[in-house]
Amino acid sequence: MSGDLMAIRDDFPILQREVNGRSLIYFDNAATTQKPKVVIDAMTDYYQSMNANVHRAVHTLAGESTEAYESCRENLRKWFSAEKVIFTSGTTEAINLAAHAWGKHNLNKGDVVLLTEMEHHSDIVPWQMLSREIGVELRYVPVAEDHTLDMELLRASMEGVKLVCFVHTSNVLGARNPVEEIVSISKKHGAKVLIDAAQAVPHSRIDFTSMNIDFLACSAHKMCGPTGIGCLLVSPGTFLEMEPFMGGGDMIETVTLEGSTYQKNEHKFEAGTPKIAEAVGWDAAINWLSKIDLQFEHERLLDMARHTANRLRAIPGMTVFGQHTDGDSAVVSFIHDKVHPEDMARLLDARGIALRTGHHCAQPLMEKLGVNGTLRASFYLYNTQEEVETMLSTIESIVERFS
Amino acid sequence: MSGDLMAIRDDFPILQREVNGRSLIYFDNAATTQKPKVVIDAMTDYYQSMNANVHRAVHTLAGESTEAYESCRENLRKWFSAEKVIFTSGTTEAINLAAHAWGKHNLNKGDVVLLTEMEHHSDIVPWQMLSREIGVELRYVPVAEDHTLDMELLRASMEGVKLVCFVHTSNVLGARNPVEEIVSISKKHGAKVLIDAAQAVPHSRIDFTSMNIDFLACSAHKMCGPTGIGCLLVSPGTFLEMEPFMGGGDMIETVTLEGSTYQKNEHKFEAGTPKIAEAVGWDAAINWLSKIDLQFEHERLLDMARHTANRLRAIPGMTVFGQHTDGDSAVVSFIHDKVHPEDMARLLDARGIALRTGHHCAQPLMEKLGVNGTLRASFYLYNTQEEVETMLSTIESIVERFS
Amino acid sequence: MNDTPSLEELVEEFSEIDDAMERLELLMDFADEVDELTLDEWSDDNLVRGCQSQAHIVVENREGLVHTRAAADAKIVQGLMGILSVVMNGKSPAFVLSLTPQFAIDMGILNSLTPSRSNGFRTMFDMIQSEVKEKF
Amino acid sequence: MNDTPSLEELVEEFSEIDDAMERLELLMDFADEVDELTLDEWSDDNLVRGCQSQAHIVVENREGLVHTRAAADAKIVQGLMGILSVVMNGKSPAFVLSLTPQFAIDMGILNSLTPSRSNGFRTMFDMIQSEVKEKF
Ligand SMILES: Cc1ncc(COP(=O)(O)O)c(C=O)c1O
Ligand SMILES: Cc1ncc(COP(=O)(O)O)c(C=O)c1O
Repeated sequence: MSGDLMAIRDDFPILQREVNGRSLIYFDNAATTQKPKVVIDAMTDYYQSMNANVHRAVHTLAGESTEAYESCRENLRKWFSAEKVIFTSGTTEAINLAAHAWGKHNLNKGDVVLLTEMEHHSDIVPWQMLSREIGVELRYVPVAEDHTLDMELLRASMEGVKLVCFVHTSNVLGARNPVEEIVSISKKHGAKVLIDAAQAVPHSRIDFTSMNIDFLACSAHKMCGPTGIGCLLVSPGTFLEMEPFMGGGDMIETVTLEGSTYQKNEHKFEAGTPKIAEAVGWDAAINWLSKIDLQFEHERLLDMARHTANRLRAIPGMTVFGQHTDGDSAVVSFIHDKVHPEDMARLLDARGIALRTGHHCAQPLMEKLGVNGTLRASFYLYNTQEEVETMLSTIESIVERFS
Repeated sequence: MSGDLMAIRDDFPILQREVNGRSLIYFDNAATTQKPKVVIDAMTDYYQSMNANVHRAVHTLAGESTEAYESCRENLRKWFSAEKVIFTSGTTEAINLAAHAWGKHNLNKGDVVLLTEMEHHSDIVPWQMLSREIGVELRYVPVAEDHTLDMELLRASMEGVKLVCFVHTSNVLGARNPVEEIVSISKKHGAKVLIDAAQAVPHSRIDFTSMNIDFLACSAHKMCGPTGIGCLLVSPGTFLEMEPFMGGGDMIETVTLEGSTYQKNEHKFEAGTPKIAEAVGWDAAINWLSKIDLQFEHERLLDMARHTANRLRAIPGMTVFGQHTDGDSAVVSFIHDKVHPEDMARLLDARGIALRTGHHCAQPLMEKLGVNGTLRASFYLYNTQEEVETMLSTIESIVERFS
Repeated sequence: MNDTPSLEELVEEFSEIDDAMERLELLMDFADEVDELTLDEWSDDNLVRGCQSQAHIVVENREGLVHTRAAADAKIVQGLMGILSVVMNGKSPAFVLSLTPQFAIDMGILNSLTPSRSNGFRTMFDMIQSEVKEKF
Repeated sequence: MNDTPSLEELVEEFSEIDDAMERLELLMDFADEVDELTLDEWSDDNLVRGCQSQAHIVVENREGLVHTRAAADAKIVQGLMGILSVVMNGKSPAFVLSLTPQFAIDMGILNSLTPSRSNGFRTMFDMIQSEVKEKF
């Protein structure tokens, strides 16, 4: 293990944890990542030394809290090169916000929203609900035999499309979609673009402005930040087309019994007491991530994923999904024809190894892959080659023994 | 200071904090309360030892996290005697959830939603938005001369009312409304009832089931819990009338390209990765509160509020709002005719004393009171008589000096 | 029926095993104890809802005594059903209703009883008890 | 104009005061330095948006030099305006545009520059600079 990796691991208190008598091997990073100590400490410190409600008060704690909360936004603006950063409770709420605040007011019956078969439920269900409400048509770009998006069919599906929503990087396959190409096709047809970047942001720097898209959704908890917070990035032009989603304190300018006027900035979409401690934690996570060579780590982790995929493919009865080509994220989904994923996951857990099983909130993709669910190992910054070897040999012996 | 009070104070790390060279005197509790160490520690411990995404995995950390998350719900069920506890990001989202998930699907054009002039913006704006969307009529019960709800006019306003939404305890006046009477009038007219209990839950045990209402909204951060979480309590019958609000992971049963089916329990309304650490913190807050004699503390704090109101009223040029009758919460709003609230608040802050100024997200009430804003001192469990005396003598000397 | 181990004996047998994987192996052995539903008996009616794996369970009243039949695609889940079968089959409704699911924790085979999509045990257990209440 | 203190002198004067309340008192004294807008000059156009208190500010081009006129209902806010008046009035646009709002922190009269509903200083400051850009 390199010194850098040891230093990274030292930052994560949970790695000291034992599960069933073994050191925890945490390979469920696509579900949520662990948190470095600086992130936990930042929140503790917030609660111990400056907790107060933000925005509407002049006392010192309120000033400091407001500063801390807004400095996370400032940090995210820089990190993502984005002008408008609306805080939400996560990717899911961010996409729902886009559907309600923009979709409902700017799309009409018959307009097409283009999705893909590779989407997470969070990028399907909000649009199905919008479709039922205002009659937009949903169209899905199929996943091809090789588990990538069928770009020919995408190109052929653009008629009437007003909004294209797709996942930057699949949480099941690890596949990074041809983002630039899809954006350019969409823009050529005058469609807006929303990108679900939940799985992309932990692994690479995203430059929102230069992507030339309209919305980007992500969650803090998948990039070393706390639960309960995420954001929707919005292009300045599209921002002006959005109507309020939820109503309440902090999002208004004035309220009378007859009606209300709203804030003009991001607060317009952040009703109620915001996620203050969460913003403080996310801010610290961004600062921590900014010291990591993400490009280097991305390649290291992708190599681990390729190695894992190869070794698994060598096991009789094993099917491995995904291509693990350059740019893909370090996620390996697999299934054995004799050992049920749930049994495999429980047996691995008996050795302290955490993998996820199930449909990974991507049932349409599961259907396409012809399975009910998969096992999924997803790697992150603190994972080591040794941990991977332990998992692989444990899987090999489980298959040998129980199939 | 009694031993009990000293023990309570010892539980709150932030009370060690100095502001402008003085010990912090925190009287902004109606905006948000401080957090006992056990709450902060519970979240730290969660992140350091069991952080994982909940519900859909069989590994140990996921099991423990799920257990921790759901045990908060179980705890809230008991604490509030409620069967259905839907997690939200706070009171504001809870009311928006009620408006979207129930109001939009069960109210029709012309149906009346009855509100009061005493409402927080969070219980006004969502209904104004619903009104614009589906044409329900909003009607407001006026606040009378004595700063209580005009019950005669309330009685006279029930025609066509399908939903009555009101604040249990005002965040500006501290007034506890005649909840039982309003509920009984509403039920007699066949109207559903939603109660904004943001300010009530920190000060008293609420028994949801015996209140015979349909919705109750509250926030964790006002009752020693973390930011970013709150809940909507729903009666079992009304729960069945609710349609999903946000779509995404965790709230579905099955997703196909053609449509989706939803969970049947509270998860139906909790799309996306939930507020896991926040639930852990709230759980700890409830456990901490359960050891406090809330009835005793309520009376102690209300006495402090009365004392404050009396002393302030003795200052020439001072107007004090609210009655501070039994059952009211320990909130004192006031304004001086010569010293601007913002100046007063900044001068108090120079002595380490934190009060809030402004409209307190209740502009219609401000209008009724004939002011742009007030200063507000709100007391909580860790506040002492000595702190109150310090504030009062500081206010007296500020008025003397600057008016 | 005499040679079926008691719940206490089962708890002891499991809890004596230190190694978590060995406990799961033993649990999987209990999959064979299930009076198995055939595939064509699997239906929405007897589905254990909220399970990640496919799991089905029915309760029969056999001359006043409880008899469960079940099946699951995951072997560990069927093993849990096997434990329930051994403990409950041929017993009186009163006995079955007196049980709590806590024993799965004591055995060291589950660390949570919260019903959730990853933990159908509690759901199975509750299903059996409510069917017993209905059918007896 | 010669006897107006420089920004550095002001920062020093304030930062030498240990007691926060005394600093605020001194700040309130600066309220008198404002070339005050009369009440009927208060308009939506010159409103400092997002302030908690009522605050208004206009920038005039007086023979190529900056002149601000302002008013606020809160005395501390008008004091902040007074500081800005002393520092900026009669100065060249280039000088005014070269300033940053950091001095309010250095003076110890604000602990945050984040524009928010409780902190109109940053907004006032930005308003002046953008009006200077417009009008000169
Ligand atoms: C009476 C009342 N209702 C609603 C709210 C809104 O609560 P939150 O900001 O936590 O959503 C508050 C708190 O500000 C309140 O005092
Ligand atoms: C691709 C993708 N989109 C959306 C989500 C939803 O994120 P969250 O649950 O944080 O809202 C996830 C994570 O589960 C994801 O992997």
